[in-house]
Amino acid sequence: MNAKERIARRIGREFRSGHVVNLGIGLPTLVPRYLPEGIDITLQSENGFLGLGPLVGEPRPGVVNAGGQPCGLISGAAFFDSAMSFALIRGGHVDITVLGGLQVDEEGSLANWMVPGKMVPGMGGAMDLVTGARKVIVAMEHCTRDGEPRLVERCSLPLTARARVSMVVTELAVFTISHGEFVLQELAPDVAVDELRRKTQARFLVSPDLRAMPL
Amino acid sequence: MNAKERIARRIGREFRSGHVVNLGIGLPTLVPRYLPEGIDITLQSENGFLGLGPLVGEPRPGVVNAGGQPCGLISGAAFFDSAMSFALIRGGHVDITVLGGLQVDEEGSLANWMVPGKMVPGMGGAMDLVTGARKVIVAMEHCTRDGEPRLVERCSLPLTARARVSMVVTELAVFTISHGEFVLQELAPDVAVDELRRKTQARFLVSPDLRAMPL
Amino acid sequence: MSPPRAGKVVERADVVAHFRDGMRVMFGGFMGVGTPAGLVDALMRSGVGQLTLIGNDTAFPETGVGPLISVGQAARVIVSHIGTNPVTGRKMIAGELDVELIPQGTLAERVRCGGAGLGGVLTPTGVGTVVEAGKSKLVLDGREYLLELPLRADVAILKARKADRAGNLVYERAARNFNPLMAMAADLVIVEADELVDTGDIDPDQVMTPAALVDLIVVAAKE
Amino acid sequence: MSPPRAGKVVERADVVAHFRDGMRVMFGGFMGVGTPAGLVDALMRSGVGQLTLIGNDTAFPETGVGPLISVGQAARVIVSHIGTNPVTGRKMIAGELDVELIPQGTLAERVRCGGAGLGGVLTPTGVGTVVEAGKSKLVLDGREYLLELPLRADVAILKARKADRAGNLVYERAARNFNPLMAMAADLVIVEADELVDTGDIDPDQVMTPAALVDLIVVAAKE
Repeated sequence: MNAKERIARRIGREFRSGHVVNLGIGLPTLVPRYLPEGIDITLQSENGFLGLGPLVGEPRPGVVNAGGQPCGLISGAAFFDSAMSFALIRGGHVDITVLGGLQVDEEGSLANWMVPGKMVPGMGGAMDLVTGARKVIVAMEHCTRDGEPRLVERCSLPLTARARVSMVVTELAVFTISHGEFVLQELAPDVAVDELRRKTQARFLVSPDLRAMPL
Repeated sequence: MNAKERIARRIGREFRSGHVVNLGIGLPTLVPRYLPEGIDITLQSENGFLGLGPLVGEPRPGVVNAGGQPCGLISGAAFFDSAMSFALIRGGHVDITVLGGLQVDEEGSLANWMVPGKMVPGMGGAMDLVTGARKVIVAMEHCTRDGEPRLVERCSLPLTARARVSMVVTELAVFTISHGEFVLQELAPDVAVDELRRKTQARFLVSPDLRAMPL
Repeated sequence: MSPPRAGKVVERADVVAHFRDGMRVMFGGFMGVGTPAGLVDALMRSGVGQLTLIGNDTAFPETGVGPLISVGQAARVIVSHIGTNPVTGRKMIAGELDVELIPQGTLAERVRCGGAGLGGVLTPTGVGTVVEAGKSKLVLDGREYLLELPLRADVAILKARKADRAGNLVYERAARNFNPLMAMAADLVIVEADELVDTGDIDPDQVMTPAALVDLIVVAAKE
Repeated sequence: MSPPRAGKVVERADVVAHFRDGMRVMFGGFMGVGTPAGLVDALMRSGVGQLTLIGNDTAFPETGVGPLISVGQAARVIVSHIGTNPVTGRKMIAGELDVELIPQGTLAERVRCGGAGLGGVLTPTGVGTVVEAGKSKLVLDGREYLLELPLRADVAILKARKADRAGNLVYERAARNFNPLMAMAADLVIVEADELVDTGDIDPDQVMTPAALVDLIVVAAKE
């Protein structure tokens, strides 16, 4: 099981039947593959619908995900305009959003939309999602390709939203954030706390109920 | 021809084909009966649709006007929610609104929604209509039943909106309002200017193009 | 989060357990058209009092939310119009009912803000009138606006023409009015539908309120 | 006011006369889905330049409004995303194109304000980020909000699945997105419809944009 699958599988355990969920592009879109048996969630797509599903058969006109790719619909899907789509997002009608991250800091602030001088794609719907979803889960590999930590004391990259992340899941560990502190909740079986501290620039507390991260 | 019919008939001449029009309760609802030949307007109803028409045949579920009475629909009608209904009204998508009045003053302010201690029905959609419609026409009898003037220097009753009325049509005369002044544009053939001044508390200019009010 | 889909359709008697004294109740409807008569009846049977009713108008003494006012279950109404219900006016004058009047378009925007996570909206409606009282006024581009704040409720009672079992709703003609806005703005959303259909039977383009917003569905009694 | 109904349906070539240098153009669509390709083509044929394009994103170099950017007709874009169109990024860096980035939900609300006669809206989105720059911040109930102002345009180009001759519109699936909002917020509204039907053929409950908002209708070329 690679890092991404490990992360996606762990995040799947956060969902309950009836949850309305918005998944960012990239790693988060893997999550539905690993939902536990019997869990029935509704995926929201910010381009204007509830009930996103996998593509089955031929693409149909206008049935595309927020990446512009053909997708499918579940029974009971509903379409609406962009104002309604973001009213749902900002208004707390999305229970969980799962997004990729570049940096998350001790305050729960997330940077994931631009790297000055390098990548300026625009924030799209990310700022609204992080600001408005009831629970914000960041799904990311623990370090960058160059080995730089992504859990940091204070984000150096431009923020997507301040103090809104409640959980970070990496291939090494699961953290919650509350009151300005990372709390280590789960550790992968193949990782020691000392190793995790070396790979984590942010300070973190270890939960008294520290558990093994299920793989 | 009674006073109300005279007023309604004159107001009908203000409409052009394509106009979107909202008519207040009472006298204004008479206007469509007197539209000149060939003029095709669309009536907006603030309870959520465009394309109000006269009731033809049996009442149908949900097809009611803003007074809650069964009505009809023209071909090409469209329904929407209350936010959209007032987005249309406030956003300048209604070309003309015709409303009854208790008082109109020199500034173009209208009072028509309450009489303290007597009548407190609530403003309903009136404040939005007077604030948002492109042209606000007040249709009212020139004086109250007790002979009190309704065109006044300054409204004594609580305002519906400030400085938004552009035309007042009574059974005696037609006034426009601009830059804080009433201007007499048309006078009914059976009325002298002196008589009109006695029945009008507000000051008014007489247009150099003063015409006879068509009956 | 809504309860699992299978559990949304309930008997009218089952909703009574959700009502409490002092609740803020949003109700769809305009002069009673689009107000769920069966849910108003359930509120009456529940016997809860001191309610704050939020909606367009108080209809007539015997229709819409009128009966709740007539029997004295409401302590307060937040509406745009009370003129068609003389009981509302009488109770207001007698000091038995608190009435807050809001311009209709402003009421719609305030409910929308409450459901859409917005902190408020600037409207020109009410500037220079009694509606200004106690409100912030901003001048933008030389025009004055009032800052109007969000409205939310504990429960919304809605009327739909049709619901599927998941909770997707379709309203009928002018009975739509405030219903879709209130579906966004209450902690608990209860719908009375004239017709219940299977999930998937409503074209996704024709859904007016998506299922995720709806908590409980009651099928209206046949007339 | 719209032109008389009979006159709304025109040939694609006829809309070119409405385009001018320096116009503000709102376009429906999300990654090109819901963008009227024929009206983008008409804008290209018109040869007008220095356009400000307002919409969700700049799609891809060959789709949506991408071609207008590729050939240099746009001086400015106001969008939430440019990441899928490398030409936008290159022109921005070269100083040939001004790019204003707006969070998508804020863009939707600003367009809505522009069409709904609202002076602005308070949103929590963007607080504590670069989006704050130059904006008023208000604190209500202990939470910070940004005051976001209305957006309007000279012309909106929309894509509908179906139009009737009066101008009532129905959009298809996720091609709806910004189209209904922009129909409210521009001085001139031009629609490209896949199918034209007689007035009265669309059920009044299923109309997504009412005819009164639409000025001109062009029927899309068959693929």
